[in-house]
Amino acid sequence: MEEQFPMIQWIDEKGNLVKEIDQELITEDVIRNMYRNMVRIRTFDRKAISLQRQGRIGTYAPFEGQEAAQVGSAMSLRKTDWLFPTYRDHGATMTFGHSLKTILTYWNGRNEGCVPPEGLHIFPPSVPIATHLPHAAGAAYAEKRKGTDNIAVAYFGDGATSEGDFHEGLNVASVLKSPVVFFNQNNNYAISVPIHKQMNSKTIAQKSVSYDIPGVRVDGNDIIAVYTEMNRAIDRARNGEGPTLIEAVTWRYGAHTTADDPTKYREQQESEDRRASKDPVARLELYMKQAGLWDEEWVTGIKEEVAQEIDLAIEDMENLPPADVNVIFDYVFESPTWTIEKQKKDYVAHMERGDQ
Amino acid sequence: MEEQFPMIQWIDEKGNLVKEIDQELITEDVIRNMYRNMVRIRTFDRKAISLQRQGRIGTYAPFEGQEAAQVGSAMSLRKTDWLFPTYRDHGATMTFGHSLKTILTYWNGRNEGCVPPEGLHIFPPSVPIATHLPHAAGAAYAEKRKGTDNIAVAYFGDGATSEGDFHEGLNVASVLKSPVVFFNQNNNYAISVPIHKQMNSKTIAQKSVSYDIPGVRVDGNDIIAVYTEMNRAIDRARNGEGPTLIEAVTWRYGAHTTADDPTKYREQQESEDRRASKDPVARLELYMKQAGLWDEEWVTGIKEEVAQEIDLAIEDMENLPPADVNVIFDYVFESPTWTIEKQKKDYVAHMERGDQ
Amino acid sequence: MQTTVGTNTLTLVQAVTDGMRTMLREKEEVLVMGEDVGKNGGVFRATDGLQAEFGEDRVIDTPLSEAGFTGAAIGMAINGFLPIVEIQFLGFVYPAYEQIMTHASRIRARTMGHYSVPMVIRAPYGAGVRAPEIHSDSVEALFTHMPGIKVVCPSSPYDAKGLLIASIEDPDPVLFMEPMRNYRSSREEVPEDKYTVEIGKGKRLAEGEDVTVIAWGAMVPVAEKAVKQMEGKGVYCDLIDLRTLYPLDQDLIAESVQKTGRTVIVQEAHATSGVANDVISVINDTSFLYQKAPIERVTGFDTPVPFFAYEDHYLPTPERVIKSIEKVISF
Amino acid sequence: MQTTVGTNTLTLVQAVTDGMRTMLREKEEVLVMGEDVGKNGGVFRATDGLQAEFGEDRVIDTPLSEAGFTGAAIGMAINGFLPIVEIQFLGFVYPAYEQIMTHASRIRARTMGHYSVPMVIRAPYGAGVRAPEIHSDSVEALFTHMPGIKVVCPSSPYDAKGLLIASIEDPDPVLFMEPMRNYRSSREEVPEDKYTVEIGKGKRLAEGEDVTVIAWGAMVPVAEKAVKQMEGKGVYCDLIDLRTLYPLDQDLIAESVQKTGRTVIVQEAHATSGVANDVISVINDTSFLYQKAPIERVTGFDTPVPFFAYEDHYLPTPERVIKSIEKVISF
Ligand SMILES: Cc1ncc(C[n+]2csc(CCOP(=O)(O)OP(=O)(O)O)c2C)c(N)n1
Ligand SMILES: Cc1ncc(C[n+]2csc(CCOP(=O)(O)OP(=O)(O)O)c2C)c(N)n1
Ligand SMILES: [Mg+2]
Ligand SMILES: [Mg+2]
Repeated sequence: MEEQFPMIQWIDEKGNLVKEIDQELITEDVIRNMYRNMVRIRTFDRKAISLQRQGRIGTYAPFEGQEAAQVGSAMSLRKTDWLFPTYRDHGATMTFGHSLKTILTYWNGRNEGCVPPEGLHIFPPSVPIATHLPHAAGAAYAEKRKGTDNIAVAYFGDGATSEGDFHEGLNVASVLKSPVVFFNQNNNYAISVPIHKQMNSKTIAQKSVSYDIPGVRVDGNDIIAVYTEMNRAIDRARNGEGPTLIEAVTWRYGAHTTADDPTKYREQQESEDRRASKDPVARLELYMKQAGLWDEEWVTGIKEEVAQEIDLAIEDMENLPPADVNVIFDYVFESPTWTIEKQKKDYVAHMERGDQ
Repeated sequence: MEEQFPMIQWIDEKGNLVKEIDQELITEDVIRNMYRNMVRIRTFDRKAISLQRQGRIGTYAPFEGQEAAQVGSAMSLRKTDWLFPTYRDHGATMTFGHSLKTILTYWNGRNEGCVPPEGLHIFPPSVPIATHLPHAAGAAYAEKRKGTDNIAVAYFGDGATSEGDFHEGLNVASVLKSPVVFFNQNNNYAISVPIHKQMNSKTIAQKSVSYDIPGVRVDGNDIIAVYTEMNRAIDRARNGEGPTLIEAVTWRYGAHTTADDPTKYREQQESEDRRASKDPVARLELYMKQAGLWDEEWVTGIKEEVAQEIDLAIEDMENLPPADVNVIFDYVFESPTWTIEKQKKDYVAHMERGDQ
Repeated sequence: MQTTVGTNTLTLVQAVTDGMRTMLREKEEVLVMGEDVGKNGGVFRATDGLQAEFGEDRVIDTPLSEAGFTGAAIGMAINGFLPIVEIQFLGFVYPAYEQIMTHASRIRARTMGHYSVPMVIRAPYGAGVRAPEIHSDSVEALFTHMPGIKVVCPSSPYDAKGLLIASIEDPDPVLFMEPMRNYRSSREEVPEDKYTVEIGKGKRLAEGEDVTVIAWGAMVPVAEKAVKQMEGKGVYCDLIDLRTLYPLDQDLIAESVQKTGRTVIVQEAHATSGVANDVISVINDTSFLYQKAPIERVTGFDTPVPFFAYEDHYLPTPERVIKSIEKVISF
Repeated sequence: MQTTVGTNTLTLVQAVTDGMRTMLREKEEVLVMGEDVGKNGGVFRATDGLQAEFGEDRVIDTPLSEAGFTGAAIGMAINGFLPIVEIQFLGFVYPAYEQIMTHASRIRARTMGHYSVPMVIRAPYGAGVRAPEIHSDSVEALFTHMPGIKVVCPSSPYDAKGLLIASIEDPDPVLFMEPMRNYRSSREEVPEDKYTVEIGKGKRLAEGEDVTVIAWGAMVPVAEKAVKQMEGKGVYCDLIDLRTLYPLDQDLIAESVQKTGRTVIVQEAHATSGVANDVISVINDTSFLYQKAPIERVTGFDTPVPFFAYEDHYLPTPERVIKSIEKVISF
C-alpha cells in the first residue's frame, strides 16, 4: 500500500524542488503568504503556551511542527467554504480568517470562543474525536443542494481514524457525493499512542479505498505539496466529483496539550531531530532562498507584524468583560424552557444575595 | 478495485469446475456433507416461514439463497471455535451444531433461544447491526492469550459495513492480530436499501485495505469457493496471522423478514432469475452429477431425514413449558438487586391474586 | 372570512406521515432521512409515498449508519435545512447517542446561538407488538437528561400530526417518540391542513377529583382503561397525557395533584431514573402539602425489556394501574 | 494468627491505581485496557507503572475507539478475562453507549446466565478542574436507567480502592465513576492489602437529627463543608455518601429520612432525570409519612455543563447546600 500511496513531495528536506511547481497556482505571492502564515501561527502557538503557563488561559493544544499542513490546507479554501476543525487546528482556522482573540477566548473556557467572525463558516473545535466528520459531510451536501460550489473541509488526526464516526462520515459523504475534503494530519501520535498501535495499516490514505474515493498521501511538512494536493481535492469537490481523503504526514514537536508530558511516552530527541531536518517553516525558507524570494527585511517585518497582532489579540481577550453567568442559561434553547428559567432565576437571586 | 478483488469461483453457474479442487480439503465426504447441510437448512428455513404464517413463531428472518455462504463457512470451523451470528445466520449456527429447537425458540421470543448447546461457543444473534464484530475480535484475542489456536468468526451483512462498529471491530482486530474471520454475506440489500446506496465502493472485500488485512471476494453461491477461502482464512488465523475479511456475494430470494414486503422495493423477478441461474443448492447438485457423486436414493434419504429432524425440533419447541415469568427477573445480575427482587415479589403477588 | 376545514380519519402512523407531507410541501428545506424511508416507505410505512411525491433528494435512503446520518443531518441543519431523521426503532438510537448528546443538543449553547440544529429525530418505541429483542426499548429518560433537546411523545393521531409539525417548526432539536403499539390501534379525525399542538403542554383526558393518573405514549390507552373501570366503581380520576416529556407541563401536573392529592404515574420504561421520577420531583417541588398518599408508580421493571414471549408481564396493564389507584385511595 | 496490616497514605487516584495493581497481581485474568493507559500511565496517571509491572499484554494501549475496545472487552469478558476498561473521560463514553446498553448489560439476561460480562468500566467524571468542554460531564443517570449494570462512585481514597476491588470481583458489569475533582484533593490511609467495600451500601459520614444530606462523588466534600458549617449554627445533619448509585442503599436513606424528616440532595448532574430523583422516589416509597418538608435538590442546571469559565456557577457549592438546608428546616 505504501507503493500505492506514496508520499507526495514537492520540496525535499534541503529545500530543493523535486517536481515542477504549478506556477499559476503557486505564485510568488502565494509562497510569501504561506511563509507569513506559518510564521504567524507558530508565533501564536508559542505565545499561547506561555499564556497557559502564566495562567492567563487554560489547557492549550499546541500544533508546532504542523504549520505546513494547517496553512497549506486552509489557504486553499474560499471564504465561503466550511471549516470543521479539532482542538489542534486553530492554525488552520486563523489562516482561514478566524479571529485570534476568539481563539484565545476558546482556550480561556468561554463560549465566545465558539463564535466565528461574521460571514465565516467555522465550526467550533470538535472535542469528541471524529464526530465532526459527518457534520462536514452534511454541511457540504447542503451546499451542493443549494446549488453553490462551496465545499467543506474536516480536519482530524491519525487517532481519529479509529473511531466509527471517521468511517461513517466518509461512507456517508461518498454515497452522497458530498463536496468535502477529509484532511488528516498524521502526526504519528494520539496523545501517547503511536500510530502502529492505532492501526495496522501503514498509511492513512489507503483508507480511502473503502469508499472508492481518491486518497492522497502528502509530506505534511512540505507546504507546496499540501497546497497543491488540497487544491486538487477541492477542485474535484467543487466539480461534483465528491470527497477526497488527504493524509498529511507530519509531527507535533511538543506536548499533546499543556497538560501532557510527552517524555512519559517518547524520546523528545526525536522531535528535535525532526525539527532539525524536516521543519516546515525552515524548509520553505530554504526553498525561498533558492528561489530568490527571501528578503530578510520582509521577514523581520512580518515577524514584528504578527507579534503585534497577537499581542493585540491577547489584550482584546483579556479586556473582555468577565464571563457572564447568563451565558449558561440563555442559549440552551432559542426560548428557554421553564426549567431553565427557574434555575436561572433561583441562581441569580442566590448570587445577588451574595451568598454564592 | 474489482480487478484487485475479483470474485473467486470454483464452480460456475453450469456446475463446471473452473479451477482445480484441493482434493485433500474437499473430499467426497465433505461435498456430500455440504449438500446435505444446504438441503437441511433450506428445509428448515421454509418450514420456519410457514410456522410464522401459522402464528406458531414470531417474526422470522429467512436466508434462502444464502445456503452456500452459511454452510460453506460454518463447515470450516472446529467445534472449539467461536461463532458470532446475526439474526439471519441460523443456517450457519445449525451447521455448526446449534440446536434446531433452540433456534426456533429464539424466534418464538424466548430467552432459552439464546443458550447454545453445552460446549459450543455460539453467541446469541446480534440484533443491533455490526455490534458483534468487536466481540468476535475480543473473544478471539482471548483465545490467543490462552494459547489455543481457536478462532472466532463474525457473520454480518452488506448493510452492516456502514456502521462504525464494523470499522472499529476490524481495526481493533487488526491491531491485536486477533484470530478472527469477518465473514460478510453481501446479499445486495439491507432491508430495502440496495448496495449502491449503502456504499460507493464496488466491493466489500476492498474494505480490508483500511486495516492491511487480507480481503477476499468469493462467489457466495459457490460452496466450494466459500469453503476453500474460509479454510485459508481460518488457517491464517490459527497460525497467528490475524484477521481476514471475506465477502461472499449472494442474494436472499425472499423477504428481509416475515414482516417485510420486498415487492415494495425490488422486482421479485430478479430473485426468480437468480434462482434459475445461480442457486447454490442446484449448483452443487450439477457439480455432483458431473463428478459422479449424485445418488437419487441418498438425496431422497437426506430429505426425509432432515424433514423428520425439523419436525421433531418443532415438536420439542412447542412442548416447552410455557414462558416463565421468572426469566425476566432472575438473570439480570448474578444475584438480584433489591430493586429487582422487590419488583418481582410485587409482580408475582399481583399475578397470584389473579388480577393480572 | 370562512374556511372549510376538511379532516381525514387517520391512524397515528398515518397522522405522522400526514405531518411530514404537510411540512415537505410547505418548506423546501424539510428533508426526510433514514434507513428504508424511501422506496420502501419505512418499515412501518410512516414515510409511505413521500419519496414518490418529493423525490430522492428530499426523502433520502441513507446507509445503515445512525451516527453517520444523524451527524450528517446536524451538518445540514446548521446549514439551512430542516432534516427529519428516522431512527428505525428507538433501541437503535444508541449508536447516534454521541452525535445527539455532544452535538445536536449542545451546538446552540456552545456557540451562543450562532449555530442551531432545527432537527427532528423520529423514533418508534416500546413493547407490545411482538417485535424481536432490542426493538422494544422505551428510553425517553436518556434524552430528558440531555440538556438542549425536547422530548415529545404523542398518544393519539391528532396530537401526533400537530406535535410533529410543531417539532419540525421548533428551532431546536426534538426527539419525537412514536408509540408503535398505538400506530394502528385506533383512528381519529385529523385536520387535512396544517396545525400545531404546543410542545410542553399536557392534556387532560378525563376529569376527576379523586386521583391524578399521569401517562404518556403507549401507556395512555392503558391508563385510560383503568380510569374508565374505576368510574364504574365511583372513583373519578384526572387523566393526564403528558405529551411532552421535556419540558414537563409542571402547571398541569401541580394543578391536578393539588386537587386530588393522590397520584399514580404509568410509565413503560424501567422504574429507576425514569421520567416518572421527574414527575415525582415536580410534585415534591410544587405540591408537597397537598399530598394525601405516597405517589404510586406503575412501571416497567429494572430489567432489560424482555423477549416478546414475556413482554406482557413487563408492560403495565390496566389491572396494575387499578391496583395502584386503589392503593392511593385507601392510603 | 496475627497479620500486621500496613497502610499507605494515598490520594484517590493513587488508591485506584493500587486497587488495579492488587487485582492484576492476584488474578492473571485481569486486564487493563484503554487509551493511553500503557506507557503514558493514563492522562491522570491512574494506570501509572502498571504496564511496566504487568507487561503490554495485560495493560493494553488501545486504538482511539471506545466502541471497538469496549466491545472487544465484552468479547474477552465472555471468554474468561476480567477487563478493566478506562474511558478517558466520562464525556467520551457515548460512542460506547450502544455496546454497554445492548450488550454488556444484557448478555447475562438474554442468555439466562450462560454468558456474562464481568467487566469494569472506569471513568473520571465531573467538572471543577478547568478541563476543556465535554470533559466535565456527570451522566451517571444514563447508566442507572440501564438494567444490568451497577454504578459505583466513591468519594474517598479508602472507598475507591475497596469499591474498585469489589467491582472487579463483581460477576457483572460495573460503571466505576471517579470524581476527578477528588483525585488529588485529599489523602487517606489505605490498607496495602486487598479489601473490599460492599457495592450497594452507602455510608454515613456525619450523624445528626435535623436534616438528611445526601451526596456522592465530587459532591461529598461540598456537602461536608455545608454540614460542618451548619453544626456551627446548631443544626446537625446526617450526611450520607451514597457510594453506589445503582442499586441505591434504600435502607440507609429511609432510616435517615425517617429520623430527620427533612432531606437535601446534592447532585452535580443536570436536575431533570438525575439520580436525585431516584432518591426522591425512594423516600416517597419508604418514608412518606415522615417527611416534614419538601425535599430540596441542589443540582447542576438543565444546561450543558458549561465551559470552564462558568463552571463554578454550575457546580453546587456549600453555600447553595446551606441555603437548602435552611430552607428545609424553616419550612
Ligand atoms: C471520543 C473521544 N475519546 C477520547 C478523547 C480524548 N482525546 C483527546 S485528543 C486524543 C488523541 C487524538 O489523537 P489524534 O486524532 O491523532 O489527534 P492529535 O491530538 O494528534 O492532533 C484523545 C484520545 C476525546 N477527545 N474524544
Ligand atoms: C443499529 C441498527 N440499526 C437498524 C437496525 C434495523 N435493521 C435490522 S436488519 C437491517 C438491515 C441489515 O442489512 P444487512 O447488514 O445487509 O444484513 P441482511 O439483513 O441483508 O442479512 C436493519 C436496518 C438494526 N437492527 N440495528
Ligand atoms: Mg495525532
Ligand atoms: Mg444485506
